[in-house]
Amino acid sequence: MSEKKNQYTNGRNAENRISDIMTCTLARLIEDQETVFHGVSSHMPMIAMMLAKAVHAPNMIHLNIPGGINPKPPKISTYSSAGEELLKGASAFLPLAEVFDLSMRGRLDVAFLSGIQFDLQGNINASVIGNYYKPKVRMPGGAGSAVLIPTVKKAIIWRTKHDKRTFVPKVDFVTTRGNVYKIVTPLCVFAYKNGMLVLDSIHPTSNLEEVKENTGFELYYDEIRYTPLPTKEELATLKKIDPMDQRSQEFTL
Amino acid sequence: MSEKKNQYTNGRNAENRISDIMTCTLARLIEDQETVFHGVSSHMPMIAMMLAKAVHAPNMIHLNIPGGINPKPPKISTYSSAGEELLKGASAFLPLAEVFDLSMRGRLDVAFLSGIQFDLQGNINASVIGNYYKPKVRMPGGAGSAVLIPTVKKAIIWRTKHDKRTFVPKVDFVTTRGNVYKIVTPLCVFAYKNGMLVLDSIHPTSNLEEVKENTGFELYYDEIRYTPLPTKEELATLKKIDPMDQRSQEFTL
Amino acid sequence: MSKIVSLEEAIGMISDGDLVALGGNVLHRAPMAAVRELVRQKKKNLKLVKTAGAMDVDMLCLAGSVASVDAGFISYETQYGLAQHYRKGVQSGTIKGNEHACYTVICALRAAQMGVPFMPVKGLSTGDLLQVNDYFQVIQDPFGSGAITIVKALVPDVAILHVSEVDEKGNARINGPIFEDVLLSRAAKKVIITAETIVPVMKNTFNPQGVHIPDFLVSAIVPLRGGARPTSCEGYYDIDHADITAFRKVKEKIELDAYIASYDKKDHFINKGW
Amino acid sequence: MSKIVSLEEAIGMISDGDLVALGGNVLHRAPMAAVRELVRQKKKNLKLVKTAGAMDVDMLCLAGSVASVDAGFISYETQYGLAQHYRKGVQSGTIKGNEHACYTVICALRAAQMGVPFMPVKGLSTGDLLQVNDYFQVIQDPFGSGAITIVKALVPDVAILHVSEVDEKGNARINGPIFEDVLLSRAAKKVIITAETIVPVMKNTFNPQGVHIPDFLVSAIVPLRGGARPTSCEGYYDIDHADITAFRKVKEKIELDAYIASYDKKDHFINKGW
Repeated sequence: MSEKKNQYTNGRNAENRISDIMTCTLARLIEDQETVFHGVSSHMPMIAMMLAKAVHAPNMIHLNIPGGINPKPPKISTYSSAGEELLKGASAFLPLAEVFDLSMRGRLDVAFLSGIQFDLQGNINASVIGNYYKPKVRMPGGAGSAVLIPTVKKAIIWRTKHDKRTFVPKVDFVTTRGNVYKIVTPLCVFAYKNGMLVLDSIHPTSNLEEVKENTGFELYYDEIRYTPLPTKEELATLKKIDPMDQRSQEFTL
Repeated sequence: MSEKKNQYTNGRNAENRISDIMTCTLARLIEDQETVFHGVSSHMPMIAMMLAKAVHAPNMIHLNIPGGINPKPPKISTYSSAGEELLKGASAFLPLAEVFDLSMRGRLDVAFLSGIQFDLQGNINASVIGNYYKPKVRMPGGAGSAVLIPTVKKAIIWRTKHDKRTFVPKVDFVTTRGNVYKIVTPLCVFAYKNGMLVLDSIHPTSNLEEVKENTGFELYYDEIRYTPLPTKEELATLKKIDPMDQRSQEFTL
Repeated sequence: MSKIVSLEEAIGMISDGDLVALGGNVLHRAPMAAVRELVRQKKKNLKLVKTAGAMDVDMLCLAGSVASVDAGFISYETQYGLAQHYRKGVQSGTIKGNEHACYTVICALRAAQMGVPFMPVKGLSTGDLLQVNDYFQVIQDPFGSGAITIVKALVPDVAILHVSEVDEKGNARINGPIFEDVLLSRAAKKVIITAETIVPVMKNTFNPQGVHIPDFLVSAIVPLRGGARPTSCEGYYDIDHADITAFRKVKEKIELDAYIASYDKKDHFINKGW
Repeated sequence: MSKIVSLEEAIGMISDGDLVALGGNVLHRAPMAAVRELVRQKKKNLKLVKTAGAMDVDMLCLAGSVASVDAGFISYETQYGLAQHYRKGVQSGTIKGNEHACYTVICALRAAQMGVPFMPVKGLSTGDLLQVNDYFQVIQDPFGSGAITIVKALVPDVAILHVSEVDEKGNARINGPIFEDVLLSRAAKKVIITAETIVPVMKNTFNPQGVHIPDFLVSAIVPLRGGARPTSCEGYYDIDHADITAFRKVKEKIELDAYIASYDKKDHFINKGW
């Protein structure tokens, strides 16, 4: 994993980096005033939240594991999205347990979550490859997914791999299912409608054929739309917010 | 209620005031290191706890509604045992909800509680006289009694009235029952043994006949014992802790 | 849009029949100005929730605003004695007295905070409260440990809390005892804050844990110096003994109106200079 | 009798087979010195509990000290990657990986805090976790709202927490994020504290709410500057990147012993001058 090249940026315009497209796409899914949560291992959505707040959602409420509401971290940690800097400059305190409570009572608007396998029916696997009791591969676990996806208003999945091992005909294990708002990948955005994943938009850096080739289930869509590219303002803001390019961590590590 | 004289002190040695005997008796039921809670309308046990801490239980842990652990209130409120002074000088914070939790998991040693009717079987009524849905008299309610008495290690009841309307053949309503450690009255101390109230000691200011006359159920006892009178040290400490004699509030109001 | 509104507007958000949770405890930091405004606006059939209430609950009972009271204890403590209007209402059958242990109120509110329909309660294992109240049930632990009591969630439509300080967005801080106020702010669908002091921005960015209620949970903010009077408010004032004594003599609704009128000016004072 | 003991004595209080809860979160304020001592003392069959664990859980898995792990997430986050020893243990069947959502760990600990056998959980309403784990059950709400999932209580025999400051009696304060540490201090039967700084008496009598864990809940106090290293401890140090990288290369138990030996002096340093 750690030696892997970023295959998605190979041969593409350096000005349209996939990590920037993904980050901006995640940011735009946030509306002003919304309560928005990210967890561990979540540099990209964390930076997307900061971007949204800076650009179009100034009253967004940033929630996180340490519990700082709307923190102003002096710098972004290289190794964690659950560290002490997320209390700095915060306006109030709402720790993880209470963020979950908030979602349980229907008042969390957005949660960013991930997974390792997804299927057409909107099943998400973040647990194991193979058998649960004696797995072929034990993954880190779904963290908040299993309780947040059923309760949050907009469950937004990001996944920095898009291949047939990730988008599969049938997940090995259903960590949770349904109520997915969008899935943002290096190639496209899926939406969940009428009980199934449909192609919502294709990134301009990709195309329908590439998405098809890398997806293990049939693609459904009404029309072909393209994901809007990052604006100059967004890219400039990203450089300010995330000068060390932590948003690309999952691609470069 | 507010016009009532203190019948128990009439014609008795002023040096052996009933309120002092009761307060000292309550204090002596506390052992060192114990976690001890009092609630609202509880001046007498609150002062008993302060007395115990000053005299024989320096490491007692004083818990209360506002949540100040081992507070050092600059003065005792005249009108409340749940006020802000119980945070002053406290060593830490454990508010009411967590004191209850503590008892629920079996780690509260002592709770002081009251009631308006008691019967031989250890039933306690703090709720209503008459029918629950349309009572003849609606009392304040048992506050913590119904959950604390079944869970605390030593549930200590104090009641400043001892008459046949208080110690009755059968309570009108069972707010809670059983697991009573002692009941301290102006005349005596009851203990709860083998499912019934037994006479534990008679205050030297009273006698068996007076207790009998004022109790609505048969008295059971092994032998007649007398409650030890307050010591000089206890009385001197009480004067320091409670110079305004708040411990006698229930007798004088 | 600013959340800072007049007391009339804030209390205007409450509907007849609402489940209303009141902050504070007995004679401490009760939201009394808001309670008086509920009386002025002639609210009806309110269902009140509080662990231990006193003058707030008693006054609303006299006003005829109350359908039921879910509480563990309703009284003024020893010095001032029993809550006469509450008692009278329950005894005459016009008010339903839903007796809880204080802790079962807390557990019912925790259930609300957690979005679940009930909460298990260890201690309430015996007695008539289990028999006469439909909000308690005894079930068998599905994991096999035996019988356990559960209490039904209480989800307040609105919590009214009087706090020490609040900023213009609604971040609120309570000096002194918190009582159940923080829990209420999580359990309720709407939170109305009256506050002694309004500050432009809560000055504790160094220590966000000093904010007890984050702004996004707050629906309305009323700047109201003295909003807990005649009950106490730590750091601002102790109880007003004369006023409580005066209220204790009020027996009829018409006298209550006169009593409340004496507060009209104070309760509706809008200090543009906050 | 003083609660201040050496790390050896404190960890000596833990028995093989105990349910052990670890404070902190991922690479933040994990009680690493205590974890290393658990390895030195060759504890066996520990059942670990944590919402999100990383190096602490991984190290104990490599040491062969672990029977099961109840957690929502076990990994080092993105930069350092997956927890290899935990994975290997679960994949080979020597360790039982009890997958929770982080929140179901929290709810199971809340049940412990409240002394009840289970806790209802709103969100966990679908998926295979409900099928494969015997600590979840779906029941019908006795009050009629429909199906609700419950999670079985997790009552740790001991919680090990590394804190910023503690006084000689055990009153403890955590600077920066609290994570689940306060909850763990309530849920567990025993609490072992390691602390950066020991003060004679906690200097915050003005604000008792600044104490996160009251002394009477604490069984043992170990003065241990650097007790969370190589994870971070707010106000004291950030992670030790070189050390974590070194540990990430450790593959076998024998290498682990050498790695741990490099900490022996630091972990067992007793500063009489605290």
